Amino acid sequence: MNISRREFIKSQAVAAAAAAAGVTLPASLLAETGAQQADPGVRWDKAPCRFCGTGCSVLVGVKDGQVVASQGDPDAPVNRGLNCIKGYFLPKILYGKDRLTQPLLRKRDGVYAKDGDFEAVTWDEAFEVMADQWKQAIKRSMAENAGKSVDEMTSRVGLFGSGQWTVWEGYAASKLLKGGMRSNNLDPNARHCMASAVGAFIRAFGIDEPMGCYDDLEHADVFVLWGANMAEMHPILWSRLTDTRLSKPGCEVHVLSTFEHRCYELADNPIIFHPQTDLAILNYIANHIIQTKAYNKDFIDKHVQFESATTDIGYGLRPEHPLEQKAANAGVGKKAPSSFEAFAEQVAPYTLEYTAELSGVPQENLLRLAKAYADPNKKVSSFWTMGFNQHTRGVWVNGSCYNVHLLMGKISEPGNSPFSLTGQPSACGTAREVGTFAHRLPADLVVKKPEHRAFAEKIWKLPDGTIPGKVGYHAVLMHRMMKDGLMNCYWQMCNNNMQAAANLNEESYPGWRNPEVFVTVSDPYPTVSAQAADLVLPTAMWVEKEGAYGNAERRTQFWREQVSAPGQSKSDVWQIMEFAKRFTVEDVWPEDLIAAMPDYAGKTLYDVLYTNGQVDKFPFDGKVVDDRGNEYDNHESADFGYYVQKGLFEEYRQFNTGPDIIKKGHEMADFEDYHRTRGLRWPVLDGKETLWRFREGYDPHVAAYNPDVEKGDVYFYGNANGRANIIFAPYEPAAESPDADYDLWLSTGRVLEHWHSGSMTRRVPELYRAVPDAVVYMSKDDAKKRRLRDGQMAVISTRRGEIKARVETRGRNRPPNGLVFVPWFDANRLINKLTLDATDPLSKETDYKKCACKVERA
Amino acid sequence: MHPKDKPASPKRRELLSGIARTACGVGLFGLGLGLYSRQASSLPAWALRPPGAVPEADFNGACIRCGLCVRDCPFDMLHLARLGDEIPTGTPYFIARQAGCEMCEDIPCVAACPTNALSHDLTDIDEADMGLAVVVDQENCIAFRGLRCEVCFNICPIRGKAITLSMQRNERSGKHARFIPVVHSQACTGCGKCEEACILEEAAIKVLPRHLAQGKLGAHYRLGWEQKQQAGGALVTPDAEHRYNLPEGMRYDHGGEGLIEEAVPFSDNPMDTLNRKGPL
Amino acid sequence: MISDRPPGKTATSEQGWLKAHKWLLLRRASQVGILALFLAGPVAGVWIATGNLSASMTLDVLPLTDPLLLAQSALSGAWPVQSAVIGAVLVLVFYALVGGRVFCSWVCPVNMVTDLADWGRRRLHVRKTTRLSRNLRYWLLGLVLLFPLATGVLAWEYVNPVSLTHRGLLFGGLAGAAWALGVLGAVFLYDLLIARRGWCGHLCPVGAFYGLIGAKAPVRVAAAGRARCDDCMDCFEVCPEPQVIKPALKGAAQGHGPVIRDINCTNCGRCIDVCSKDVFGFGIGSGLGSGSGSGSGRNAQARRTSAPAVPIGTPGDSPRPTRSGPLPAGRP
Amino acid sequence: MTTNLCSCVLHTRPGYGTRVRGTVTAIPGVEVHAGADVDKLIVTIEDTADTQAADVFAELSGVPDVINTILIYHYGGDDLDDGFDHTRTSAPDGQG
Repeated sequence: MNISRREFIKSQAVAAAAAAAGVTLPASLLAETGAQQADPGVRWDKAPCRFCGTGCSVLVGVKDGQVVASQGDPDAPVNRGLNCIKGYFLPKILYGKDRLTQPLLRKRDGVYAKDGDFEAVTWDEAFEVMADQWKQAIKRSMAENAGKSVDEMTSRVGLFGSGQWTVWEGYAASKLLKGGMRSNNLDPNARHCMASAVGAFIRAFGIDEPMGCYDDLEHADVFVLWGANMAEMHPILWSRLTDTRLSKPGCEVHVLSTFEHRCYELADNPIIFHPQTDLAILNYIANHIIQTKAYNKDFIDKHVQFESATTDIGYGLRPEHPLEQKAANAGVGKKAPSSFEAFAEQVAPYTLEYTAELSGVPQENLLRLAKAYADPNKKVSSFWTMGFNQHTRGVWVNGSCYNVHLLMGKISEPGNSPFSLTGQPSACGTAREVGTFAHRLPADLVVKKPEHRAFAEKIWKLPDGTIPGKVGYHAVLMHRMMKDGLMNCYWQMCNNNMQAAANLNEESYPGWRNPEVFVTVSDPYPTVSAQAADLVLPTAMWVEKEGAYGNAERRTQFWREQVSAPGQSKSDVWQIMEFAKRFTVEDVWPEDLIAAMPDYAGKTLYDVLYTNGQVDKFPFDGKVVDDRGNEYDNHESADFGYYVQKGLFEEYRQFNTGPDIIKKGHEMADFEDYHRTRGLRWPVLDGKETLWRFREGYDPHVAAYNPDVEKGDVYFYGNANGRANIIFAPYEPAAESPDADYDLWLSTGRVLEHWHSGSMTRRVPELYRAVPDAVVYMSKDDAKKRRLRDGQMAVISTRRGEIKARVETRGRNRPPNGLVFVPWFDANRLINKLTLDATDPLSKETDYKKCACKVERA
Repeated sequence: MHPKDKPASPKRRELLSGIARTACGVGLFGLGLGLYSRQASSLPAWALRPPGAVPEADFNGACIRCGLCVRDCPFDMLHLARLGDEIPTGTPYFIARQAGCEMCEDIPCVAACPTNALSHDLTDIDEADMGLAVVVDQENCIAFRGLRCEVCFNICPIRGKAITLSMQRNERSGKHARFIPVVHSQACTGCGKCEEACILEEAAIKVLPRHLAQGKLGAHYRLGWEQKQQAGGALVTPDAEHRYNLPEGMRYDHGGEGLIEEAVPFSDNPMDTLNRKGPL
Repeated sequence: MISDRPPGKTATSEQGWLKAHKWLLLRRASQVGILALFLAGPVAGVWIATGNLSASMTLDVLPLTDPLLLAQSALSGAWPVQSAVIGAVLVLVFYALVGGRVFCSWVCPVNMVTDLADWGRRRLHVRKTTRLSRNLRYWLLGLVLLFPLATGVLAWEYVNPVSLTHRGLLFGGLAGAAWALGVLGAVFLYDLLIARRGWCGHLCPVGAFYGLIGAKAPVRVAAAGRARCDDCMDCFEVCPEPQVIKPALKGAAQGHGPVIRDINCTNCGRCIDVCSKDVFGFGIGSGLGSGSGSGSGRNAQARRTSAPAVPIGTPGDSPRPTRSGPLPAGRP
Repeated sequence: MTTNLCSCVLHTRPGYGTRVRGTVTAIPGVEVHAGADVDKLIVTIEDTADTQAADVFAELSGVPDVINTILIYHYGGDDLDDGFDHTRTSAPDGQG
């Protein structure tokens, strides 16, 4: 929005005269004079927000190599210029006083020592020591794998990635680990966050990610929040939901949670249920729909098939744990074919009376909720986040919600949407889509299927059989393996697992500090994880690199490098690719594999994986130029000599876009298109975004798969038969419930002001002042019973550890009697010392919402 | 000098004049002290008294400047004014922006006060009146602009009563709501947590002494609807039933809705529809 | 004659330095100790006595309140709290027994400064002094009490160097300590350059108040050995209220007893220290009912002889302090 | 070539702000930006092909109902329409 020099001078002249005369200028003139005077010399460019999965766009103002200003992007469809309190402070996250600026290695007497103190080292030394450790571990793996089939291979090295990685960071990592190092031990922190949602998507629809989009927020008549505190966790989406509630006649909001939170301010039907009974409530709703014959028979006949989940599947704990021993089918995810009649019978026990009794919810509230779903004239959107996902039956409960929507046919159209929201800015775009899970390859392919591996090997130009077929260690298992000495090298990037992973005292910390294990942490700040690491690598963050995020509505958004990272900090993609230079194929591959592609002999993994004629295809001439002529640095491309991000993205596109791809439905646009737009929602076909998937008219794939489809009808093309699965799953109790010794439920979560583990937001002084410490939210009765008052220090303990926090009975969260809530952001109060590492046996996602604790006066 | 003329001896005279001089001096000193103390007794608007503080006019007499309230505050947010501060020296105060009152249920500062300068009649901290929060700047408060902040609401210890959120449509964005903080003077204790937490560079919500923060309705005027609610019914005889001349299909609501078109515009007789007057 | 020889030199040379400074040292220990008790909290986090000399709480059980301040507060219309009244009564009883102005010489931090100023006067041979009435303090005391009654404001507390200093040290951090030093400096310069013993001996209404409390205190200094007096004048030289000594020391002829009965004797014991002839000593006199030193008799007008004091710290005894270290009932 | 650009405040007779605005707007190179409602016009004057800003400024005090003119801001420099902006091809007036 430049104006000419004449206009600029004139506006200054006018402002001066107006000031002298004391005359108020019209708003339009004021804007012109004001804006130009306020930010002269500031270069503005767009970027998605660094925090949650909403994917707000911001404009970043750069001057003299510093981000000096920011604003909500008024042209972004998601947020229309708005931000939440975290987005308001985005520039400040780059400039915390304790940014790491050089690699730090634990040393004693000048050499690496596990029990040494951190000392500054060069990148060269850092990678030398690290590569040495990795080579030793890989050598052991190769010896162990000798003679094994590709489906039995294991590895002693692993990488723990992130839903905050950029798309290409995740892709480059996936390629290095799975294609280069032949290790499927790559898992993102999205395992703690979205894995249950992924599992349910795949089980029900055969393809990941929501069918709807944020426009459902304007089209729905009824909103149901299942274990999602949108008011704080997705602030801008909540303001959209609220606006619809305020402006649309008849709109109603149902809120379900195990404690009262900010969303209840808007709730027409507030429901507090006993932990874990959401499973029963959903089955009750299905039962109600069937009993009242409200179900959409036509839809069910045409688009749905029934299945039944294996039950009594345990809690994802170590196999020797009594709960696993007791479980009849620990970890079994098999589904049995079923029918509508069988399903009706299965949900029949979930009567209103039984469910109300079990869940502690008054019957009238349950009935009102069921009626809202069953009303054929009301469009219902269900939203959920960690309440569903961090659940020992997370896949089931996600699926049971789809069951309800599918019974009514309320899916894949504006306003009718079961919608799984994400916590991280790129949980979808990176963690899920580029294959950073232990079982996945890019674009929904999986390592278990030989044809998927072969497809990936073809694109990556690797010998047949390079990618191992055995699922790698997931996030929780990695810690167990490290503790047991079976995984020896661990690299954590772009997250803070020492603060995140449950049961720190018994699993994570002993694992990381096991003398047989070498832990590398790449982070911009000295997090708890960095403290527990052996090597800390300083990392470029957010707009210090060119990046791409994919938000919860399948919107992929790009940004350019705006400023340089401080000191010697390097982006994760640089670190991954540079580290690959340290390995020759001989270091990591057995001879027979090299023999399949003798050209690769003697080459480094960097040569094989990144200068393969695809990633290095696009030249880089020293700068990135936007359509307004502004110039930007790109440090990675400058260092490697080609346009790294574009090369990686375009190679990744071979997985999801093109005539011969295995799984259609993930198509993406050209690299450059994303730099020109405020994000595009995939699948992008012929340059057009897809708003609602699986419905003819909105989604071109439907007609491509099923040419006979009726106008406006659906086709679930993720599954071969075009049908979505209704999978019955019963209520099963939580892994650990309150008892005589530990008499309270402990639930954990987040607050509006802090995101991720607080590693960035707590370094913003204003946010820190607003919410400095985690407190324990509890009911007045529970506090009184324990002779606790507001503001007093209390000890919260479980069988695994204890922390101290101040008591809060008047705060934003109001737990019912018998439950306490502790937020998660406070590095001084590591709530993950307390939480149980029980996971959903199917998704392997930890249940951070339920374990037994007690609270006493400190 | 005519000593003999005077009845008093020179010694006595000296004594008397000495007393007079002393009285004069002390009087002047008293005057100075009085003037100084008046000036020194004024409390700036940014300094707030601890909970239970008696009105400022009485406080400067009642408080003996012992600092026990300061010492007994578990959160160390009270200060004792120093010589040279703008606050009456030695008296306790806090600055909301630096650290607000945590509103302990047992009110230790009041319990510590030896003189009722912090009135021991205050037993419920929610009844404290340290000031009144006011959203002083609606232009810069980002909640008014539609950003999702609400820190003041979130931190308010009198949750949902002292500060509520008024949800309004954001006409500019067209699809978002604004969550606007509204302070309620009956419930606000002036603890200052909102001002402390406000994330702006200068707080947009500030706690002010009540006399600065509040307007006052003319003594003669009552808000009719509130009086009616309090009284549980109309103060005078309720309105008699009204009847109106209306065309068919129209209704008139006396209570406020005014003219209402009936939901069913069709008569059973098609001729009625065909011959209906008025615009289509 | 007096000016050329520092007072107490003879006592020092004849009886040793320690003995010639015994009471001085004990007093300083008491003053510093009490201050340390209060400072231990804010400085070291050891909370023994909280609050300040205006009102304090020791070990969470012992309330002590300045009766003068409480009186001012009450006169302004504030109703004191029970604990404060108990604290004030404790203070009143204590000083009524040990001598009101014991507060001045054993507790008040300003005393150290005014003593220093007096020492400076002697060292620098500052002889000039403004003549003030020693009764001025009673006028001021009246004024101090009148203010809250008339205006509802504790006006005195805006300028009271005693509490300003103490508060500054305890509550002000470094800046407060600097202010305290400033206030003390002003008092110091006033005493040094303008009026000898100007503050404590003439003006301070706090001292005046405590003097009145202890009018009939049994603990007294007595010139029991006045017969031995060699007229060296050292006691007069060091005494902050020298007018109190004369009747007891030299008044035998007029029928005065040897006990110093003047209400303004601060029981500092400095006369005992500096006397090489062991004329003075502490004693418990039957001051009650003697009628001397009451109300009007401020200026050493002990008219009646009373029973000789029982010496408790008589010369020759090993130093046996009446209190060890900081006063346990340490008037805050 | 040098270009001049001035801004000034025109005080008009009470109530004549709007009328004067009409009069002076007609003068080439003169723009009125605000202030008609309070009888204090915020005016900019630019050189045109035929007139110099200074002359126009002098002329303004002669306009009927103008009480006073005060010069507030003057810019005199080169190339007002060059080198600042790459995206806009035409300046609002082609008279630079």
